[in-house]
Amino acid sequence: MIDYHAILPEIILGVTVLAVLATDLVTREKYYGAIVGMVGLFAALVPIFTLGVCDDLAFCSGSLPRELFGGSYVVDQYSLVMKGLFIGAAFIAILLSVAYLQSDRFYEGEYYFLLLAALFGAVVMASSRDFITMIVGLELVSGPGFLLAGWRKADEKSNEAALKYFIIGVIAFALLVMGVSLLYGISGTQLFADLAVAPAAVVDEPVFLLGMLFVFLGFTFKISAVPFHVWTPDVYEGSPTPVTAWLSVGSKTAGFVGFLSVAYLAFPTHANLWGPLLWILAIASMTLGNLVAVKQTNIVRLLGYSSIAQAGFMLAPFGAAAAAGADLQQAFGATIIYLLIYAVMNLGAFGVVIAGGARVKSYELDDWAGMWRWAPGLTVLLAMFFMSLAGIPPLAGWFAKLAMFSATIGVGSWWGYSIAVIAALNSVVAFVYYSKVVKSTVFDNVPDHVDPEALSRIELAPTLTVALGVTTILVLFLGVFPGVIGNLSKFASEILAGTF
Amino acid sequence: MEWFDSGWGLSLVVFLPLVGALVLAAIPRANEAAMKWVALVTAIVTFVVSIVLAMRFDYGAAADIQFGTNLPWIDAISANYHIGIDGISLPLVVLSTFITLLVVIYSWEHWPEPHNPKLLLALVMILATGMTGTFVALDLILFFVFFEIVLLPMYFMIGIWGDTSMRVVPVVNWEIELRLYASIKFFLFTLFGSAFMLLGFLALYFKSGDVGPNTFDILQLSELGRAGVFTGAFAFWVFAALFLGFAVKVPMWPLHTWLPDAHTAAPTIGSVILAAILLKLGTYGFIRILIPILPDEARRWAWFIGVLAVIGIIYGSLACLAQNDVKRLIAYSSVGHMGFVMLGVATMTDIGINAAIIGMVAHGLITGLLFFIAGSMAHRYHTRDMNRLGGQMLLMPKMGVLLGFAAMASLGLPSLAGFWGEFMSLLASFNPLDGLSLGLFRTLMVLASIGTVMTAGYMLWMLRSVNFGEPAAEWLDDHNLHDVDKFEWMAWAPLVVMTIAIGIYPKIVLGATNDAVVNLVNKAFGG
Amino acid sequence: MLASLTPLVTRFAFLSEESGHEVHAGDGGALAQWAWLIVVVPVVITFLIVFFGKKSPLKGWGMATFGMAFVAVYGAVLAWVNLQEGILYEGAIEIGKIGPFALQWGWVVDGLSIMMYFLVGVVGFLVFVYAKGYMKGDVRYTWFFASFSLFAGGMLVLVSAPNLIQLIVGWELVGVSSYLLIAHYWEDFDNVDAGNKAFMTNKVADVGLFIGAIIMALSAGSFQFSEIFEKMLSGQTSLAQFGFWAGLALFIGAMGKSAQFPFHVWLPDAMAGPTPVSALMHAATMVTAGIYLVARLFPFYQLPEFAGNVNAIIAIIGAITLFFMGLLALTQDDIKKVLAYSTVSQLGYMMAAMGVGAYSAGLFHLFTHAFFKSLLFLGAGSVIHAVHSNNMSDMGGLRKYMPATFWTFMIGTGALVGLFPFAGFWSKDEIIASGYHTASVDPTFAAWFMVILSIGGAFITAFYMARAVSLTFFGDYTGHAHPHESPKVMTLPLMGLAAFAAFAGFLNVPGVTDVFIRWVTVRAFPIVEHHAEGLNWPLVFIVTPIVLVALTVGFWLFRPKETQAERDAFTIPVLYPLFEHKFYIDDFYMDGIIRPTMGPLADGTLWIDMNIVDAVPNLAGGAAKHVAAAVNTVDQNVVDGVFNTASAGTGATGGFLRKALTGRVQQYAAMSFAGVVIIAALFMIF
Amino acid sequence: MTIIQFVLLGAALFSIGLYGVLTRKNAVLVLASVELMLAAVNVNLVAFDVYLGDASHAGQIMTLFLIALAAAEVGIGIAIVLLVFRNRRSANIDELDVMRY
Amino acid sequence: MTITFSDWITEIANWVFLAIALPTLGAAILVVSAKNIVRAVLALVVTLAGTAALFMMLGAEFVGWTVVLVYIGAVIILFLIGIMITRAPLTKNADLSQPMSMRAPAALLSIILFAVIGWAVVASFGAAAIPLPDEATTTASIGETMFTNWVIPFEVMSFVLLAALVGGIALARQDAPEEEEA
Repeated sequence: MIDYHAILPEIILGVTVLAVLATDLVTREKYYGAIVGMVGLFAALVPIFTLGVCDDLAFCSGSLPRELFGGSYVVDQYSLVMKGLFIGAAFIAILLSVAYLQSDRFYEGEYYFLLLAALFGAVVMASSRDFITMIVGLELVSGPGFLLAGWRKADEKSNEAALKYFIIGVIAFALLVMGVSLLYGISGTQLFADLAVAPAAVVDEPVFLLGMLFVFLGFTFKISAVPFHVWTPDVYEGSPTPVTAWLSVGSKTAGFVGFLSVAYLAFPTHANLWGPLLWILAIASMTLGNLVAVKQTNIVRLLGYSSIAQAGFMLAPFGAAAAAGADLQQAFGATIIYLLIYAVMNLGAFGVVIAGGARVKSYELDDWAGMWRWAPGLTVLLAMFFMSLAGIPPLAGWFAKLAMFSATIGVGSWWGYSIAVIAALNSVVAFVYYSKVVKSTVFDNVPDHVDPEALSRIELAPTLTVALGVTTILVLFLGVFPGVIGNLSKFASEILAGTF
Repeated sequence: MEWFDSGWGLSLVVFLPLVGALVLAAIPRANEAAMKWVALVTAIVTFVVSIVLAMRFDYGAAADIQFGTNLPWIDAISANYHIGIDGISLPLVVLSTFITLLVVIYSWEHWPEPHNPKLLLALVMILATGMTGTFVALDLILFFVFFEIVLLPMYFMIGIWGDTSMRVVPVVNWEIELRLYASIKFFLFTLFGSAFMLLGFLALYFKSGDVGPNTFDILQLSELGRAGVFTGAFAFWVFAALFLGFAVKVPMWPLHTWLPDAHTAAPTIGSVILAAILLKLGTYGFIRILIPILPDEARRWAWFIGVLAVIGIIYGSLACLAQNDVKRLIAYSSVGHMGFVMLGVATMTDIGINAAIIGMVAHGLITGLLFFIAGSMAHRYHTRDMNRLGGQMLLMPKMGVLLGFAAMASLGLPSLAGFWGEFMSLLASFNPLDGLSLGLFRTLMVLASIGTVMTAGYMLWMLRSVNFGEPAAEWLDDHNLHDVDKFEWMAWAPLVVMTIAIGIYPKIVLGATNDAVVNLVNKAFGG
Repeated sequence: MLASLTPLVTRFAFLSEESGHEVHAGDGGALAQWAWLIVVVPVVITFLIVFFGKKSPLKGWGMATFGMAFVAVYGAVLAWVNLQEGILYEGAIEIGKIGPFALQWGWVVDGLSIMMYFLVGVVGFLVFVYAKGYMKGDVRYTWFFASFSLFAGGMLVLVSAPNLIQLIVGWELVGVSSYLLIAHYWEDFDNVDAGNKAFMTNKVADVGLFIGAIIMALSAGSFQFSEIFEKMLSGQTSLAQFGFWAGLALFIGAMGKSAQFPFHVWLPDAMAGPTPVSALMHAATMVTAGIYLVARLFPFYQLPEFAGNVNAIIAIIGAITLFFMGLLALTQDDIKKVLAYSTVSQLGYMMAAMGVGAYSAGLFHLFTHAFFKSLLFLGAGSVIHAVHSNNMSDMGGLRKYMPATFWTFMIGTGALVGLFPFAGFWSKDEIIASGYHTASVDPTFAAWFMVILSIGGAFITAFYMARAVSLTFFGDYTGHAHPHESPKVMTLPLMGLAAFAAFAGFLNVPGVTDVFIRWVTVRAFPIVEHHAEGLNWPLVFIVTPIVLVALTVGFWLFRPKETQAERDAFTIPVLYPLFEHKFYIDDFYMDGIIRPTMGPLADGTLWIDMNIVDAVPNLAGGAAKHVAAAVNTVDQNVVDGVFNTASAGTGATGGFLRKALTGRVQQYAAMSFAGVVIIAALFMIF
Repeated sequence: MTIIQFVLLGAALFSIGLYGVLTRKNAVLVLASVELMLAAVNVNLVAFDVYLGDASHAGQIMTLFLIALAAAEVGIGIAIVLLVFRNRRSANIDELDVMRY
Repeated sequence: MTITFSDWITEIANWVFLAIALPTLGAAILVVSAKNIVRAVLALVVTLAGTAALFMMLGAEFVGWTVVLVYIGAVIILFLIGIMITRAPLTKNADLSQPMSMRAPAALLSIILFAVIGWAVVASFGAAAIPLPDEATTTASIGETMFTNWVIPFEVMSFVLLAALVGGIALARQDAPEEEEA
């Protein structure tokens, strides 16, 4: 008997995805798809919630974790939190998309369909506990991503972005499955739970190490970390901006879900092997992302490099804790905290960028100069989100940084201290380019070719307003009361409680 | 008043300005009068509440934490909303609310360009929250958050309303608007320091787990520090990290270079707040966090702090002597004055730390006044170049007298507030904490005393160039040059009065601080 | 907080048997308890003048003068009571605690302070009265009296100080008000510079005062003089260890205020201020603060086991000052500068007296000097008022025009040069006699040096005064204004001071009256001083003829001649240029210390700050930009770069290859896989 | 038969595929090369499945999924190539350099 | 269980293996190096057919046939359509590859990658023998495990295909001229 309660969110989402497609077929008002989609997202949140608090509910029975299909699909605290995050991110992404899609000739119904399909894939990833499910889920996240990146069909940049994204994506995917095949060959299993208890004789084999290496490196594509980060700026710049928002949050988080699941559920006992790898990748990503971002003049590209750097920050606790052989639960929790907060602030940042871009029709910082004059409210939000990304209290980002530092320092060895110091220096560098945006929009004068009068009359689309409102409130609220996030991450990391 | 004493009173002082900022944000752009009134009322109420705190404060138990509360805040890392004040923080809290009030009064009719009272006042209010919050926080994470909250408003203040003249950055030869250079420099320096500070905090947190539950609580960590939990290489590195964080903020030589630029570029009220309060966050950190938590390490580093402090004194004074820019001169003078404060801290004695606190308060009042005046002068003359000024006593006699007063106070004239901190620092460095090098500290004492001479030198030099002589022809028919106006009087007179009052009756500050400091030093260094 | 304002009143019954004088002292009763009014009244009046002076009928003069009159009367009453029964009283209020130290404001009522109250009050009152006439029509009339009142207040804070802190406060208040008064005519930068010079010189010396006070306070555990002495005498202090340094440092402070060599440079320049200022501050009160300090600490200085050889240093410095600075008066044309150097010289006498342990002699000279020197200054002021010039070359023959001024000036001159029976005779003679006494009892170099230079100093004093009087009052008038006698408001104070100058000496005629000695030795601590029991007749017969000879020579050399040029022609080849350049000391300070500090040193520091200290962050910023650019290039173009380099190496044209090599996606992919391979290889190897 | 002969064949195919991805100009051929890489993985998986005697046939099942995924990818890839071609009249990926900094 | 070289060389299956593997490899090389685009695609067919043959040899008949059906039946057609539509030059010496300066390092990279994987594989598995299956894997057994353990990916797979289909069409389709916009 299948535990239908456990997979109810997936069922609802699957139905929603199809419903959106169907809606597109029967209506002419294309944004109906968005409405149907959002309703479906809300509906999917309900079982996620009831699953989380099932024991406290009268009509509900069964406790987490709920294992399905021979342990290949598990609904536990961690997966619920991540699913909630995905759904929230998709929700905001849809809100960001509506006005954008209507501003030009886009295929709208298919757009929402693909976005929700990608979300579906991400949600499946969150629960997958074997490589087959994980890979299929991953592909459902990636495939629509490739397509959506090219959604500005007439725009060469968008075409190019789609092709670049696709090619890098598939070779990373090939590497990943190569790794999976090697792991399978040496251990004989696809299940994370079985891999976690693989005997030492297996673990010591070079093939095992190589397979693990390939799997991790394959995932770096999705999270845009070194070495598969190269696509990020071009794709961010070329894609339709709401898609970029989704890629930078939903898709990236899906990558991290893969990372987290593989690292902590499949290879927790081999942390000494993958720890140093991620330690190196973290440092390389944050340093490279931050340094290159300093030179960027396009705000979306800048966010692309910022995304690389942030991936480095998120990997830091992984690497440090694992390399040092410390308690992994805290690093796990820290990454979840970072992911949740990053999602909120990055979506907010993209919201502002979309709203601004809708007015100036450009993402070049020079054109955004003096935005303060023609859109003061938006500029305040922009400053807020970028400063949050930079980790300045009392905006939510500080807690993410704190959690990251805390997890690295808490490791208590040179693996942790050194990466914490490097991360600290990096966060200073990061401020340089985040503040560059603020400086340009707030301190600089409006360039001659921009007409502030005209721009100030353009209204903000209501959907954008809602998206910005939600993210703004969250960024402020979570900045002041980060305990909420802390508790969520604690809830999520309960699955590791007895592991070590 | 039970509710008042159990945390609410203090929370009011901290968060009322934030409420004010929110209200300000809701006021339509056109309604400037409402903005001013909201800001003024908020500032007054906050000040009054802080005065009520000061009046209800039990001076007999100044060493104890009062008006405090300890509520859970972030469970995940056991960071709490733990606030409270003792005799050390009380004067600084009152100073913050006081300066904020004066700044609001001053702004009433002195708006820097671009004209945007709403944002400016809101930023002032946010600053107020950050400043008072830092002084009341007893949890490292809370402290960190408040410590950082002040960065953004100040960054915007400098960046938006700052000096737009071009500055050629030496060495790398960039030409950049001063406000842009100064704002980012200010931020990066502080961020650089505070990033390491945060690492230090976290290290303490995890180390505290060795002997009990992990904690960020400053008081508990102080207990642990006294018990010798933090030692060896660990203590060394943590100290280094925290030192960096606080020293940048103070600022100590050679981390001070952001200060002249920030002060010069900032609008008047920004300079005032920066000088009067923000610099104190660093020294307060030394006293509240570094010394109690890492006493042995503090003792080990004392000579280093002392040497840097005295270098700061001499160096700041010499730099002042070469200045032609009034605001830069005052800014460099801050480096010197904070050097005295740090010299007091470096002695690690009750006298030295008392001296540091009264020095902080005095510097807040006096340098605040100086920056007010310098700002008003720059506003009238449209230049800060001392070579072009002169004869102010003829052009604006009252302004001249006030400038003279402030300069005298700044050079540490006895009977004015500035004297106590300077003199007591010197006093303390003759007999520093047991175990510190007497020879070194006595040498430092002599060098620092020479610093007082140079302080007098540049202050008199400034008075000579600005106040005295015959005014240059360009000013004679300048109708901008009206003397001190109503709002300036209202903002400055309290500073003058307090400078004299503390000078004559230092118990206003020492009455609160002494017991607390003696207790602190006794606990940290075992009597 | 307010509760702690209740006064902490302490009485001292501590009196030593060793004291050279039997001291019978009471506590002065209410009179002493309310003596704080002496200090507070002028300070409060300062503020009243600042705020209401301009609106008051007498424009502040009335209030200021009232204050001085109050001080004078109160001082006189105290002096009278002190003379009758002795007063020893110390009151204080606590103003804070700092660690173990209590900070207090207080007031000491004992012989020494009473003498100063009286002196400040009387001289101050007379000078204030005089100033009403002298300052008439001044642009900053009210401001002047505010500053003046502040000065008097500061001086009284100083002399009433029961502890080192209050002493420092008064000390600096005096300094700052003198700055204000010297630079009174600040439209002219010369005057401002004079004020700055005074302030800065004092500030330099204050380093000594600060350090001395710190050492003393920390060694003894208190700022209170009484406690310091008590602990010193009962041996419970580590002061012995640092005593010499404390004493020396404090003496350096005293040197600054009392214009001792080499800190004398400010005083002559300070003549830039209005003449009443010179009369009150640079003759009677402020400059005596250093003497007062040494006198106040006399119980300390007199004990070699604590103070070591500081006494000898004091004596030598005093002697150098009294002789060599007197020489400088010889070449001055400015009458006030003549008097200024004369003051420096006389202060040298007082300091030298203190050095040889002549406590009451030194103070006595301080007392008499206050009267006759302020008389001389006011007389000079009267002259200046008449001829609108400070220079004696613009004067001459004023005897006829200004009889009152002339005769009072002559009394002052008599007192200054030490002619019997004017006040100076008694006081100066006693200093020389005390020095001789010391030298004969304990023949040290310092004592003999002091005695010999003192006698030489007497000659010089007489010589330059003869010159000044001759040039000013005799011969023909050479100025351009129309000289006239000054108004009553100015001449009456002159006469009052002349009376004191003439008769004050009788307060202490050795062997006959010992009023003054009884007066100033009413101290809570034993004063073991060296002083002659009777008039030292041999010395009198040496000194007085010397003075008379000097006067005669002086008058003869500078007798009225045909032309001014002839009059000025008298020079001594080597010495005169030396004197005119003030021994090059000022030049040395200016070119050797101040200019290098403000010039190369300060500029250099600023340069270092901007180009070296700040270079680190700036370069870091610049480097970050370049590194960012470099990484950017590598990140985006690494394959291009590699192949361009390779193609350059193989001689292929870069442009062609570049065009052919823009397969960006594949470069990306290649980079990524290169990373994979490198990492994989690394992990396989390790 | 040994297992390594299959896995080495897989590795060779994978490397050859990679070479193709990195060097082919025509986008369709790049796709073809990607197919080689995926085929290599399939060889591995099936060989391992048999080698392990996996009762659940996870290797074969994953191969099936990969085949489907590869098909989907090719579909997506061809769509993107067509899109690019429509705008640029070329399917050569080495000409993609609009976004160069 | 390991086998020696002599065992290996005498086992007939290995000769079959070589007979399949070598052409497969050769075809693969042709895919990445052929100068004629159609030839390259047809080489891909050969390669894939080779893998399918290996699968059958290993008893994975279902998988083998799936490869044949899906790849050779469908995917290759897609490729060919792609080639046709993009009007790739069908001539022999078309400029299909990057120049040598790109190919050389790419080849190096590929060889190193092969070396790394190969080394690891050899080090781990040595000469472990693959037990020839007694009977082919039945479709039924595959179906059974798939639908007990991997229902979710199976369902998700359908979404992947659907998304590729819908998205691919939307993306590749020639946009209607302006009037469609109402």
